[in-house]
Amino acid sequence: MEKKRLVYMDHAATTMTHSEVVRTMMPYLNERFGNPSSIYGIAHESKEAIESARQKVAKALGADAQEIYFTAGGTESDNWALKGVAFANKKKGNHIITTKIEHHAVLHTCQYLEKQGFEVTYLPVDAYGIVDLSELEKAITDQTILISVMYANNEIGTIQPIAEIGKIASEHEIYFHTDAVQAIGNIPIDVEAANIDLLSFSAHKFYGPKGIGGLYIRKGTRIDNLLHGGGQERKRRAGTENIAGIVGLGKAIELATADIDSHNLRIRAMRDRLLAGILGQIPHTRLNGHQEKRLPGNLNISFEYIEGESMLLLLDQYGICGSTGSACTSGSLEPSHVLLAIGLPHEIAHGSLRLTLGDANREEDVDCVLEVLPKVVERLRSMSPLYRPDQ
Amino acid sequence: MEKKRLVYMDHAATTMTHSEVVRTMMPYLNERFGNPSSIYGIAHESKEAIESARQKVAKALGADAQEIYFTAGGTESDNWALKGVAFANKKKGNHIITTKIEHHAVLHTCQYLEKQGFEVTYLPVDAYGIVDLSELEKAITDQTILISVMYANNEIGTIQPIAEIGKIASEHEIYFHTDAVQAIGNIPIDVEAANIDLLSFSAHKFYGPKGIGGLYIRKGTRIDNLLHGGGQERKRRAGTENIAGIVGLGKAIELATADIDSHNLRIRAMRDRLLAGILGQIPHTRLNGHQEKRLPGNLNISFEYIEGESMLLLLDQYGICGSTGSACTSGSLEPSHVLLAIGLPHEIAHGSLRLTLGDANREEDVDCVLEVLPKVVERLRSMSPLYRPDQ
Amino acid sequence: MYSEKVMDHFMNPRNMGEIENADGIGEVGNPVCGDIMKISLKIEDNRIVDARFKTFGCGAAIASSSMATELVKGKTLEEAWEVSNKAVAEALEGLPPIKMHCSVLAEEGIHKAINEYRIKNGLEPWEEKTPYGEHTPGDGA
Amino acid sequence: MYSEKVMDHFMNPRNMGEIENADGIGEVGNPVCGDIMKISLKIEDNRIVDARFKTFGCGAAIASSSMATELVKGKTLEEAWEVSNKAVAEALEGLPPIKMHCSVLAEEGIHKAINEYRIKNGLEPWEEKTPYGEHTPGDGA
Ligand SMILES: Cc1ncc(COP(=O)(O)O)c(C=O)c1O
Ligand SMILES: Cc1ncc(COP(=O)(O)O)c(C=O)c1O
Repeated sequence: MEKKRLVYMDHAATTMTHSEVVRTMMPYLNERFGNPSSIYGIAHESKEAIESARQKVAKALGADAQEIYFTAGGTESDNWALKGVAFANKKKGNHIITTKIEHHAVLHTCQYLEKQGFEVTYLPVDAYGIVDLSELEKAITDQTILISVMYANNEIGTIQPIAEIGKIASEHEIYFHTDAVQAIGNIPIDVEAANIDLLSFSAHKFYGPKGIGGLYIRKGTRIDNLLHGGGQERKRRAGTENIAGIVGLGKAIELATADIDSHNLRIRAMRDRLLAGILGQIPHTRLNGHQEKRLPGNLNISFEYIEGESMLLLLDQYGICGSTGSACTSGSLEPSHVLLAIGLPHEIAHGSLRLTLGDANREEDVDCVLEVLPKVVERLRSMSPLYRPDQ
Repeated sequence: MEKKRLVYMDHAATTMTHSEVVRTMMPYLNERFGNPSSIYGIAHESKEAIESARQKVAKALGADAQEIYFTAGGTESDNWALKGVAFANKKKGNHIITTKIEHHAVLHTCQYLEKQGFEVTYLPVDAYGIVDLSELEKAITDQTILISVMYANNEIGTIQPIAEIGKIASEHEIYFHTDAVQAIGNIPIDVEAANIDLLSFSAHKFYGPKGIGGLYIRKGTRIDNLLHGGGQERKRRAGTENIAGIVGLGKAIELATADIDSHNLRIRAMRDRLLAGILGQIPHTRLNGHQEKRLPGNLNISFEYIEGESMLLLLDQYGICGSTGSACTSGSLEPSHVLLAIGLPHEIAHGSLRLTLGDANREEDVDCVLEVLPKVVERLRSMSPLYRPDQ
Repeated sequence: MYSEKVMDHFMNPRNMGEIENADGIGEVGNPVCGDIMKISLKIEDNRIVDARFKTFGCGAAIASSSMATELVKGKTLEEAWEVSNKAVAEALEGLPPIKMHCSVLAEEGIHKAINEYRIKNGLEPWEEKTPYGEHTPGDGA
Repeated sequence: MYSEKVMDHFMNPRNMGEIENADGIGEVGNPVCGDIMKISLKIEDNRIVDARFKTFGCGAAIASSSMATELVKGKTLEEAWEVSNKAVAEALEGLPPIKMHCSVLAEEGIHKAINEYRIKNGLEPWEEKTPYGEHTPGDGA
C-alpha cells in the first residue's frame, strides 16, 4: 500500500511545535541555562524570560501576570485547581459540581476527592454535549465550594456556555474553574468577562512543547499548593522552572491567540468540507456533538456497524492519523464516557472516529481523507457481522 | 571591572544541558511530536523513544524498566514518593522518619503530611551532616511506614550511609525513599544492593533538561498516585508525556553514569586544589560538611564576618557564579536549615559560600576564583563592623 | 503495538466471509464491549473442511478471527476443540496484554460453532472450560 | 534583581568606614538575621558634617547604608531624623520587597546614632515611630 504524506488529523491529541516556538526555546536549552532562583547574571536572564512568558499568557487570557502559574501541563493544572481549592475551602463546604464529560484529569481527580470525603455532582449534558444551566443551578447547595466545567470538550468539541456558568458561580460566590486545555487558540478567552477564577492550559495543545502548562488563579482565590518544596512561582508551585518550556509556552500562546478568527476561518472551512464529504458519501453515519458550538477543527463521527480501532489502523496505512472513542484503544470495555454521556448506544460509540484539523492540514488532506475513508469504512463493514448491505 | 569568561560554579543549582542531549531531543521537539497514547505510526515512535529512555534510567540505577516513572522533576518525585506512600499505607501506620537536612521538596512535603495527621521525626545530623544510624534505629516505631533520607546533600555535599539505612529499613520492613537528585552521576547507585524502594531524580542536575525527572518505585510498593487523569506511565502518572524531556533525560543519565570514576577524578582534583587555595590564602575560613564523604564537585565554605549574598554579588562582577546558605537570597531571616543543623552559628551560616564544580569547569576557573575570592572577602571584611584586622 | 503477524492478518484477513448453509455457526461477544465474532464452519466426516469469520471489533479481534479459522481448517472437531486462545495468540506472535480477550473470543467462537453442529446432529455438546462471556480484558498494567 | 543605583552604591559605597571620636554612633541589626549596620556621625552646630557606615549584610544592606549616610550628610539633626526608610529606598530607585527591611535598618541606624548623640549631650532622645527591631522583612509575595 502506497504511503502518502502524513495526514495529521489528531490536533486534539497533540500538535507539532511551531518552528518559531522551537527557535525561541533553543537558547534556553543551550547557553541560557541559569537557575532563575540564583543571583548572578545568567540567572537574571532566565528570570526575565519566565516573566516575559508570564506576561504573554496574561495578555492572552485578559489576566494579570501575577495570576499566572506555570505547571507541567494540563493534568497538573486540573489536579491543582480541584484539590487545591477543595482542601483550602473544606471548612466552608465539601461539595463540588462538575460534568460527566470532563477530561479524566478532572474526573479522576474528582473521584479521588470523593474518597477524601468530598461530594461531587456530575452534571449530565444534552445530546449535543451541552450542560444544562438550570441543572447547574439546581445542583448548587450551601456546601458548594467549586464548579468545574471544561471550556470545550476534547472529544466532540462542544463549547460550553462558560460566561453564563461564570455568572451563576459568581452570583453564588462559588469558585469557578474551567479546563481550557482545548480552547486556547480556538476561542477568545477573557477571564474577567467570564468570571473565571481558575483556568487550566497545556502548551502542546496550541503548538507549544509538551510537559509545560499553567494555571490561572484569580487574585484572592483560596487554594492550597499541590507540589511542596522550594519557593518558585511566588511560593505556590515548587520545582526548578522548566525555562525552555515556559519560554516556548509564552511564544506559542502569543502566536495562537494573535489572530484566532482568521486562523479559525481557514480550519473551519476545511473541516466543513470534510464533514459534508463524509456525510454525503458514507451512509449510516452521524456527527456527534453540536453543529455550531464546536471547536473549529473538531469532527467526531460515528460509523455504524464497525469499530473505531480497526478504522484507525487502516487509516494509518494511508498515513492518516485520527483517534476514536472506542474502548479498544484504551483497554477497557467501556467506550468513551463522553459519547455515552451524549446518549450514544455502546456499539455506536465504539464506531466513532475523531478527526481534529489544525495548522498541519491543507486542502489536499481533506481530499485524501475523502478518498480513503469511504473505502476503509466499506471494507470494515464488509467484515462486520452486524452489517447487511441492504440496510 | 573587566568581565572574564563565565566561571560557572553552581552545578548543584543546575547544569548546562549537554550538547549531545540537546541533539537527541531535537527531533522530538520537531517532526516527532506524536502523542504516544495514539495508535498511528508517529505515535509508536514516541512510545519507543520513551521506553528506550526508561531502559537507560533502569540500567543506571540497577532497576527494572517497569520500575521507572517519569515526572516533571525532583520536586514532583519527592512529593509523590512521600505523599503517595503515606496515604497508601496509613492503615499500617502514620509515622515517617526523615532528616533535618533534606531538600525543601521533602521537608515541606513532610510538614504538609503533619497537617494531614502524620507524625514525622526529623533526625539530627552530626557536625559533618551525617545521620546517626543508632538514632535512626531508635526512632523506628511500629507505626513507621517510611524512611526518607537523601543520598547526598545539595548544600554541603555530604553523602549518607545509604546502604546501611536501606538495610535497617528492610529489616524493619519499612519503605525506604532516597532523594538522589544530587547523587546521580556523582555516585554509583544500585537500588538492589542498597535496598532502596523509592528514588527521586531530576535531569537538570546531571546535564539534562529542566522540567523532567523521575521516580524509581520498587515493584510491589504500595503507593497512591499524585497526579490523577489519563492512563500514562502505566496508569500511575497522568499527563501527556514530555517526550523531548524524557528522551533528553535518558541520554543524560546514560552519559552521566557511563564513567563516573574518571569524571569524578577530574572534578575532585580541581575542587581539592580550589579548597586548598582558599583555606591557605584566606584566614577565618572553614569547610562545611565532610572531608571525604562529600560530592566530588562540592565546596561549602564559611567566611567569618561577612555575609553571603554580598559575596555572590561581587563574585558575579568577575563572572563567577556561586551560591550561599545565607537567608538574604531567599528573603527569610533564617539562614540555611542545613548549615544550622550541622551546628553553625547564625552569623557563620550567613557567611557561607557554595561553589559546586562540574563539567563546565577548567583549571583556569580554579585560578580565577583563587585570584578573585581573597580580594572579595577582604573587601567585604573591610566594610564589616564585626571584623577587626587584628583578630 | 501489534506484531507483524497481527498486522498481516488484520490487513489481509484469511477466510473472511460466511459459509452458505454452514454446518455450525458460533456468534460470540456483544456490541457493548465492542467485539462480535461470527464463525461459520463446513464440516465433513467430523473434520472442518472450511471455516469463515465475520468480525466487528478491533485489529486484534479481526486478526484473531483470521488466525483461528486458519488454525482449525483441516482439523477434526476434537483437534479443533483443543485450539486454545493461547495457541491463537502465539500463532499471531503475541498480542498486547489488553488484547488477549480477543483470542479468547476466537476460541469461544470456534467452540460455539462446533457445539452448534453437535447439537444439531443430536450429539452431546462439549463442555467449555470457562463459560462464555466470563473473560475480562487485561487491566493494561 | 537590584536597580542600577543599588548596584552602584553596593559596588562603590560612599562613606564607608568609621569616624574616629564620632559624636554619635548607632549599631543596629544582629548577626542572627544577617545584617548589622554601624553608623557613626560627626555633628557640628546641630548639623551632620560627616557620616560613615560599616555594614555586615547583603547588597541591599550595604547600598542602603551608603545611601542613608549620603542623604543625611549636611542636614540638621531634625532634617536627618525625617529621612525615612522610604526616602532611602526611593533614592536607590527601589528595593525588592524582600529587601525593604534593609532600608528600615538604615533609618534605624541613623536614628540610633542621633539619639546617642542627644543623650550624650544631655538632650531628650527623640521617639521612634516603630521601636527598633520590630520590622519584619517582606514575605516575598
Ligand atoms: C480537555 C483536556 N484537559 C486536560 C488534558 C490534559 O493535558 P496534559 O495531557 O497536557 O496534561 C487534556 C489533554 O490531554 C485535555 O484535552
Ligand atoms: C536534593 C534535591 N532534591 C530535590 C530537588 C528538587 O528538584 P527540582 O528543582 O528539579 O524539582 C533539588 C534541586 O532543586 C535538590 O537539590
